[in-house]
Formats: sequence, structure tokens, C-alpha cells
Amino acid sequence: MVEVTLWGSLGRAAGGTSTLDIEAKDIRELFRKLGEQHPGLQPWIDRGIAVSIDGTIYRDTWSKELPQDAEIFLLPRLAGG
Amino acid sequence: MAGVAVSTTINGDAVEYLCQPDETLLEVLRDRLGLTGAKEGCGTGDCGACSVILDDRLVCSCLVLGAEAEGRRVETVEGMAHGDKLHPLQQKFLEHAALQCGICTPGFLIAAKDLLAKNPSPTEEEIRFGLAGNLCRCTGYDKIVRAVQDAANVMRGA
Amino acid sequence: MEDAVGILADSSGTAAILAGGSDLLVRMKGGFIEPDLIVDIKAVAGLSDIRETAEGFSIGAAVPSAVLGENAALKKAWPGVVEAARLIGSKQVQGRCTIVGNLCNASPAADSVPAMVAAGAKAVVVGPSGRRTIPVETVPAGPGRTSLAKGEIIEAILLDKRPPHAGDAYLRFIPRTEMDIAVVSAGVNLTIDDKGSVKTARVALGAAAPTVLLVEEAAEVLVGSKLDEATLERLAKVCSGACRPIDDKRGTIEFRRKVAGVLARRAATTAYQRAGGK
Amino acid sequence: MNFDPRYSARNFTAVGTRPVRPDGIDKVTGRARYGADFNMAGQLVGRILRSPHAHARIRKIDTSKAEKLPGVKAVITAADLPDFTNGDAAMYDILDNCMARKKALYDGHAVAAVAAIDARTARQALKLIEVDYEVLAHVTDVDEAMKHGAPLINDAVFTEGLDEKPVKPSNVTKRSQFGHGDVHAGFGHADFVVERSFRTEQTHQGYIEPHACVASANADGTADLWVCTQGHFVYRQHCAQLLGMDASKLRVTSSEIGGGFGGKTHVWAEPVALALSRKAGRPVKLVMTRDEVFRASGPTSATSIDVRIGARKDGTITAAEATLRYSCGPYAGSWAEVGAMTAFACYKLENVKTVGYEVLVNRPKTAAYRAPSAPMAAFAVESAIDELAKQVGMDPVDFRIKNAAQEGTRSSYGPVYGPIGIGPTLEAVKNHPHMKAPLGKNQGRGMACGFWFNFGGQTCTDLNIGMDGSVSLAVGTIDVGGSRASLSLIAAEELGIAYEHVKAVVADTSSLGYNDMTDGSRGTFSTSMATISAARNAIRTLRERAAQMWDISVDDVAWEHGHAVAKGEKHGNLGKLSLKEIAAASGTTGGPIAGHSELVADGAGVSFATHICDIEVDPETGATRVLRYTVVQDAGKAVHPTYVEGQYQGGAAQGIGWALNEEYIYGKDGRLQNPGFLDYRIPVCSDLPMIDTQILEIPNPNHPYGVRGVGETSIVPPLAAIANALSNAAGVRMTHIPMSPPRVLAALEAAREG
Repeated sequence: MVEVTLWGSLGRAAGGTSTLDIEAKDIRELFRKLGEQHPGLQPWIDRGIAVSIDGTIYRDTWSKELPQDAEIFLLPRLAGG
Repeated sequence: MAGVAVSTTINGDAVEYLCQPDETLLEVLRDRLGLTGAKEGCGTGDCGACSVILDDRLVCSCLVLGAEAEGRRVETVEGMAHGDKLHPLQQKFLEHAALQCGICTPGFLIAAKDLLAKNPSPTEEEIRFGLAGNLCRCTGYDKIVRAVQDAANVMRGA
Repeated sequence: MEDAVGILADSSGTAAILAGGSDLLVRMKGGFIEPDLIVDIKAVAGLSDIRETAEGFSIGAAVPSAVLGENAALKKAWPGVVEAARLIGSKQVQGRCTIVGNLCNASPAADSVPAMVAAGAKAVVVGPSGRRTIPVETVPAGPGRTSLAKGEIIEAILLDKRPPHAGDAYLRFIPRTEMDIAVVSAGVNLTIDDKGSVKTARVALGAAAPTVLLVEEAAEVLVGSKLDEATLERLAKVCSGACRPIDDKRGTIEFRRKVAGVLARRAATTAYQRAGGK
Repeated sequence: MNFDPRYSARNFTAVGTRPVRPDGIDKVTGRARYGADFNMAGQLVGRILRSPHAHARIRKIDTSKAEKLPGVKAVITAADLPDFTNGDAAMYDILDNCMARKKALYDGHAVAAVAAIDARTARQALKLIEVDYEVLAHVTDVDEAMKHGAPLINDAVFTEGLDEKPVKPSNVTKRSQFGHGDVHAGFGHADFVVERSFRTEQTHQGYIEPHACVASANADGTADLWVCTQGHFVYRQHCAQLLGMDASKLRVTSSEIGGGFGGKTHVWAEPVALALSRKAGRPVKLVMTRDEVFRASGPTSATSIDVRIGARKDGTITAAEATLRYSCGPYAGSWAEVGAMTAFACYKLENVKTVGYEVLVNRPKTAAYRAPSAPMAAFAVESAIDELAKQVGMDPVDFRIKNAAQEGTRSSYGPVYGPIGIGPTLEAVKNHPHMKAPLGKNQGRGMACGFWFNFGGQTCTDLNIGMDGSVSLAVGTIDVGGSRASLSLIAAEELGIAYEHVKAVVADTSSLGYNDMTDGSRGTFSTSMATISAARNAIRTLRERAAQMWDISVDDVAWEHGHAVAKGEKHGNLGKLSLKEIAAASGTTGGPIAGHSELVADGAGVSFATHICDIEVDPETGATRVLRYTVVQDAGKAVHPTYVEGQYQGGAAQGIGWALNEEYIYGKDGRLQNPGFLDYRIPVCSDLPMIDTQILEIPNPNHPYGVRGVGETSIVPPLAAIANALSNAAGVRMTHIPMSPPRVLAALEAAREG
């Protein structure tokens, strides 16, 4: 079980909750569970979400495991310059 | 319109070409003679990327007609090195990383060559005002000025 | 010279004169003008010479600004006119552009024109009906328009010989340190007597009206003074008041008015020092 | 072989040195080929007809006269670009921006294009195309566009991210929000509060090379594209989709690129060139004029930002709030969202809230410009922080040190920070001689902080070892400013050979797997990760070949300083095998030796900076001159220090230009008034002093050598650093960028009378 925090706008798309507890061992399972429990998030997931694990930002690398005590934070995908 | 026949000298070689009356020297160099060292950054004389030396005068080749080169001497970046020996400015621009993307570099090398020909030991301010006609967006000019200072020392044998 | 005039007079479509070309080629590239005929006058005898005579200087129409800057006698006599010519465009443009081209392009913000007007320079015009000499301020008729008739070419700019204790100066305001067109500019030319009072003066403002503005009232403020603070203050006020600038992408009316006064003061101070005033 | 990206301290031999770059000779001799330097046999000249109106419905386009003009080989409109975007809104916007389908949405929007035998014919052909426009009301200002009753750019847009679903269309495409704690309560505890509104005008990346490409589409559905770009794989993907082609049938070769800074991360005219070439059956060369680059490529946003920050007497910030409105051009974007994320990123805040609004306007489609969205937000925040420090009575550096984020701080955009460099850059600035240098009349000093995220992303690298032991490195990320030098250093470091024996090239899209764009300062970070991984794979093969040559087990073979070494006394007599010797025998030991890597580089470390700036202001004209400038930034590990300094200096120079003179000026008619380098004033050589740099190295734990991206942060602090210097010099708080002379003079006059 990991605690996942959703950034402002994403939190609203999940019905106003900003933190969720989800049983997921890696990013792929996390996205699948998120989509099931909160269908409102699916368009955001499809468009691409960045996952921050203990402050390090990962793109949607499915195989990336989610350590139990890690701080998980979901962020919009970023464009650079 | 009928073409204009022009015979001129480019980097020491005799060259002949036919060009339209309203065709610029930059277009002639790049599109007719394959000398793509001079670059078009603006086409209005505001960026210096097309600088060449015309009879010992630093000019923007986008503001010179191809027909005006008749009987005159044109120097472009392609003529700066001698065989495999780079001009000191070319060498120092590399050593100081005075270029990043390099699109403005040919123009800067020609402008710096003209500057040092007329002022062999310029101050930093004289270099900066002497090169103010050449825009660079990558370097912030710092390493370009240092490269020109270094080349000036080498060329003076200092 | 007469051949060039003949070709131009007989030409049917739009014809353009080419000396430096730094304005002409920009307007051609931008599609503002598509001339059917371009007459390059650089090979015409005499047009590339600067001649010093008893009456003063004659600057050929094809002399590039950079060459003006390399003529010691001209720089000594008319430092203001030369520094104005040397501010046109970049170093690359300096190798090509001419003060006659700058005058005939008739931009209100032309750099060399306020200094020439302050200097009382004259233009020698050659045309189908012969040669005439007119004050430079009468050449521009409005933004991009001149008073020259079809087939007329300016052959040279004449500058008088300098009396003792004479000095001129030109300043412009640009946001950068190089490469800009003047947002507003001022040219001042004056002579002083041996006690340091201004005997004669001419003050001209650029980019402050549709054409370069000769401000008589400003000259009157200077004459008789030793450029004390009060005089300079009045000069600035008069110049700001005389302006009829516009709001455009380079500056606001209010900014041009204020800075016109500031530049007139500073240029007058430099001209006064060059004339030997303390 | 899975690759362990974690940092491990080591002392370097090649990395950290300053060799001359491998691709430099061509660039100083004029032989390097940029976008417009390439030609193909039988090529035509392409030109685009652009809307003169800011907003107009296109009723009809008559191309018949143009098609009949002798020398014209193809004329196209949107009808020649059928919609293959099947529901992908972002791709549809790109298609519509390449050629208007229903409405012309800004001055310069492409509406038609021709391919002809020469430029003169193409120009004449454009004049013969008749477009029947129905001119509509337009809006170009970001605040005006949000007002009730403003002309609607796209009546199918309903604001996303609001609590209740809107019923009426709007120019605001999205609202985004970040932050934590309770700002209302926080402001309750504040002894001092600063509240100000700021505006920044739209600016352009200002690359000296206009967009240029040569497109060659064949009847069999294959095509070639030679183009200056920051990401040839992304260009291939977008062009192929827009033209209904298989991506692998379109080979995109990147030319040398004459600057990008984010502006060449997006296709503008390339799909048009391909469509022209397909219709004409001949290659088409399409080069934008400078006027077109300004009117119709991708400048950054114009912004309007409100900031409110409160602090206690002891200097602790109790609450920070910002509302950020960013113009996106006529198409949706996420620029305010990124601004909202970066605004307070430098600080440790108990209560913080940022809200971003994406606003449609009749201006060109906004694209990224070096740390996109961050410089504007930093201008507002760092100006307000400076003012707050003054009210609290603290030195601006000390005030920032007291509130700076550290490892473990919850960032204003959400995640907790790992090891970061904001504190060390502030300490370095506090002790820097620049801070103690004397100032003269009308002179002032200002400082400001900046941050950028940096990314990783998909990267492929091939490292091939020649029979002579020299190494050729093929990378997929575009080298904009010298990364081939740093990547060669990295390959040399990992293989233990001399830098001179490595030759790095950028491969085209047919010789490597997909690579992400060179943006987000990821060039060196992610490609060095893939290069190290490829080198380690090659070393494994080298050890296997050495084992085979010695006829011992590969487990007994180690790799040290470019040599295979037999471990264990029983191999004491075997000596060492150099890479050269192993390579020479490769023909008999199994064939060519290479190392490949295809990975997603993650864990890009953030890069913080603090800048110091001295200026002098002319009280009579409002002109501001930069006298001295110092950049202190954390690079994690500077692979090639000279080029890291170059990124610091180049970013600062762009920031200075943005702060003082650069802006898009639109007339009341909605047309861009200064589309050229004369009146869009980027800094010239004589405008700037030398830009001093100090590189800090706080290793990024997620990169083997500790490398962080460095390319973008340096443009973030200058706007505020100069504004704070002006406040220090003349006591005026400038709130509108650029701080051009008319605006500064008006502020000085107001202060004198006030």
C-alpha cells in the first residue's frame, strides 16, 4: 500500500481528494488502479502524467517500482525549452 | 529580366557568374557559387550573419547587389584558412568555445578579421563596438570577445 | 553625371538610384518597391571624392559614411556631422551607406540629417534642367518623400568653411548601444565670440516631426548666452515644446518630447566645448 | 544488462577537461551545413501565403490564377492536408497552425502555399492567390481576452479545471492549481505583506537561423526531410501523422541547428513543404524569412501575474500566493500551469497557493522558450521577495537564505526535494566579491534566484569500436551548443581512452531508435546516461573478447584505464590487452565490437541558480545599462566546464534582453509591428559586460557522474535581478517587462513628483 498525492487540478478531477491510498507495486499498476477507482482521471493518464518518487520525477515508466515508504506525487507532463 | 554578367575575385580566385539585377551578393554566393559560409539571418542588414569583406570594407552581403561585385575583391569565411592552417581567429574561437550553435560564427570571424586588420590591439570596448553589427543569441558575447583578444595577441606576435 | 540624369529622365517605370543601397535593398527585399531600373552612380567620376576648397567641403554622393570618419580635416571642422554619419546602422552598413542616401530616404529619424541641417549644409542637385544648390532641409518633403523631381540626382553635399570658435555636435537616443534607429535626436551647431558668448546657433531635431525640425526659437535662446544652467533649461523646454512627435513602436510622444530637450542640452554643451567655450 | 544510473563518486580523467569540440572545424571554416545550406537536384522554391488579419473566417480561396502562372508547379491549401489526427486535439492544433482550415487566427497564420521554379515566380504566384476573408473582431492582450464580452477565439472551448462545468465557451482553456497549507491563515500571522501585479510582454527565442528545410516526397509514400530542428524524431512523428505516412517511411536528417532555445521543438512549415513536394512530385526547399519567423513561429507567452507574500518580523515567510495568466496564442497550452509550478519553487513555505489560467489570444501559437514560463513567474516572485525583505529590514540574500528550500522541503509544486543547490548558490553569492564592490552615482545592485526542473526521457546511443580502436559514437539527441564534445568526453571516460579517439555524430532517424527532443536541458543529462550504458555494454564485450584471446574465463577479466586486465595470480603472466589490440583481433573473435543503449533516462536533477547584477540608469532618459553580471549555478557535474559556462552566459544574456528591450508590439489592428531584428531588439555585443560564472557541483544522485541539466535555469533570474537593481539604484519598483527607457523614465518622473 502506498500513499499517493495528486497535484491541485488532478485532485479535483478525482473528486476533490488530494491524497489516495492505493495497493500498487509499480507505476503500471498504480495507473491501472487509479483509472479504475477514479474514471475521471483516465483522460489525464492517457495524456501523460509524471510520477515523483521521493522528489525524483519519473515519466510513465511502467516497470518503475513504488517503494512502500516512498513519497509518491503525481504531476503534469512538462514541456521544456 | 536579362541576367547581368559579372567577373570578380572571391577569396583570391577569379570568378564569373550571371545574376539577376535585383539578386543580392549573398544570394549569388550561396545559391549560385555554393559558398554557403555566409548565412542569411534577416535579409535586412540587422544581424551581420552574412558579413563579407568587399574591397577591404566590411559589408553585409545581403545589402549588396550581385552586379556590384564587378571588378572588385570579395573575401568570405571560406577563404580565411590557408591550406590546413586555420586563421588565428578560427583557432581561438574554437579554443575559447566562442561559438555554440555556430550560425553567427562566419559573420563574426569576418568582422573580427576586418577589425584586427584596422586596429591590431583593440580594447575590450573597441572590440565590443566593432562587433556590434553581428548578433549572437547563444553565447552572450563574453567568450567571443575573449577569443578576439587572444587572437589579437597572437597576430601581434605578443 | 549627365548620362545618369538622362537615363533616369527617360526611364518609364519606377527607377531607383543606388549608392550605398542600405535603404534601397531593404525596401526591395521587403517588397515595398520593385524598381524596373536601378542606376548605380558609384562609378560616376568625382562622386566618391571629398574635396576641400576655399569655401569649405564638397562630399560626393557616393562617399560611404565610414570614409567620412577617416577624413581628418572633415572630422576637425565638422565633428558633429561626421559623428552623425558614423551612427547610421552597423559597422557593416557604415562601409556602404551615404549621407545623401540617408537624406533622400527621407526618414524623419535619419541620423545624418539633423546634423547637416544644423550645419546649414547644402545639396547640389543635378537634373534634366541643369544644376541647382538648395539647403538640405528642403530635400525631405515628408516620411519617405523628397522634393526632387524625376531624373534629379544629388551630386554632393556642401559644408561651409569653419570660422574660428565654431563647434557642432549630434546626439541620438537609442535603447541599445548600437544598431538602432534614433527614437529622437538633436544636432546643434554654434559659433562663439572670444568672450565665450554664443554668436550664431542652429538647432535641429530628428524623429520629432514628419521631417527634421529646424527650431529657430531654440537658436535664439542660445545666442548671446554662455550656456549657463538657465539657458540650457530654457533650450530644453523650447525644444520639447517644438516637437510634434508620434507614438510608434520605438517611442511615445511624451518620451520623445522629454528626451528631445535632454539631447538638445547635451549636444549644445558639447558643441560649445568644441567651439572652445568652458 | 540492466543499467544502474545511481551516482558513485569517482575522480575523473576526461570529464571536467576543456578540449576543443569534435565538430568545431566545419563551423569556423563555413563548411557546416545548416537548414538552408542543403539543396537537392530539381528542387523547387516553396513560399507561404500568410493572413494579414488577426482574426478572420476564410470563406473561399481561389488559387486558379496562381496555378496558371508559368513556373508554378504546385499550389496547396488546407484541403491538401486531410485531417489524419483522429481526435488528438494537440495534433489537430498543429495541423491547423501549419495551414488554417476554417479561420485565420493571427497575423501571419498560413493560409496557402506555392512551389515554383524560383523565388521570383513563387512571390508573384502568392500575389495571384485570392482569399475571401470575413474579418472578425480580435483580441491580443492576455487580460482583455479574459474579460466578459471579449471576442471568442474558439467557441468550442470550455474552461477545464473549474469546480463546476462551465456552460458558456471562453478564451480561458484551463485553470490549474498547486500548493499546500492554508494561505488565508498564513497571511493572518504575517507582520508584513507585499501585494503587487506584474505584466511581461511576449518575447521570441531570437535564434539567428530562420526555420528551413528541404522536403522530398516520392510517389511510393516514402520521403526525406532535411531540417534544422531540436528533435528530428519528434518532427518525423508529427510530419508523418499529419501527412498520413508511416513514420519509418519518412527519414528526417537534422542539419546543424542555428539556435533553437525551445522554438524549434515544434513543426511550423515542414508539413507544408512535404505536402508541396508530394503534389509537385519534386523536392521543395522552404526557408522562412525573418519576418515570418517573428510573425508565425512560436514565441513565449505574454503574462499578467498577481503575487502576495507575507512574512513575520523574524523574516519567516508565513504565506505566499500567486495568480498567473499566460497567453497561449489561439491554441490550448499548459504554460500558466508550468508557471504556477515554478513560481515559488526556490522556497520552503508552510502555506502556498498558485493558480494558473491558460488564455487564448490572436497571436502566434506559443511554444517553449528556455525554462518556459519560469522567467515571468520568477520576475514577479523575486521582485516581491526583494520588496518584502526591505520591509522586514533584512538583507535580500539573508532573507532568501532564511526561506530557501533544502533537501526534504515540500516543494510548492508538490514533491519533496532531494539534495538541491539553492542554499549553496545563495551562500556563494553572499561571499562573492561582486556583492562588496563599490557602486557609483545612479548605480544599483540586485540579485534573484531561479530554478528549472530538467527532464530525462527516451534516448538511444550506438557506440561502435573501429578495427583501429577508435570509437564512433552515434547519438539521437540534437547537439545545439556543443554536446558532442561532452558526450565524447563521457565515452572516453567510461572506456578509459583518450578523448581524441572518440568521434561523436548525430544520427538521422533511420539509423537509431526513437529519441526525445533536445529540450528541458536533457541533452547532456540523458544522452550521457545512454552513452555510459552503451560504453558499459561495449566493455562487457571487450572483456569477453580478451577472455577469449587469453582463453580464460571472462569473470577473471577486469577493465581498467582502457585495458583488459587478467585478475588472479594464476594469470599473473598475462599482462594487459589495450582496446586497440582487442579491436584489431575482433574479426577473429566474433566480429565488430559495439555497445548499444536504448533507455528512458529518469531522475533528472533540478538546477538552481542565483544571479547578481549591477546597473546604471540615466535619470534623464530612463536608459538602463548593465555594468556587471555574475551567475552562480549548480551543474551537478560540469562535464565540459567551458560549455557549461556558455549556457550560463547565453541564458543570462537572453534574460537581460528580455528584461530591458525585447517585446512583441501589436497595433490596434492586431498586426505585429516589429517583426525584424531592427525593432525587436536583442542585446548586441556593446550592450553587455563580461558575464562572470561560478559552477557549483552538488551531484545528482540519479546520474552515474552526478550530472544535472544546465541549459535553461540561467534565463530565469535576470528579469528580477535587473528590476531589483533598478529599485536599488533609483527607488522605483518596475512591474512591467521589458523595462524599456520610456517605462523607466515615466516611473522616475512619477517618483520625483510622488
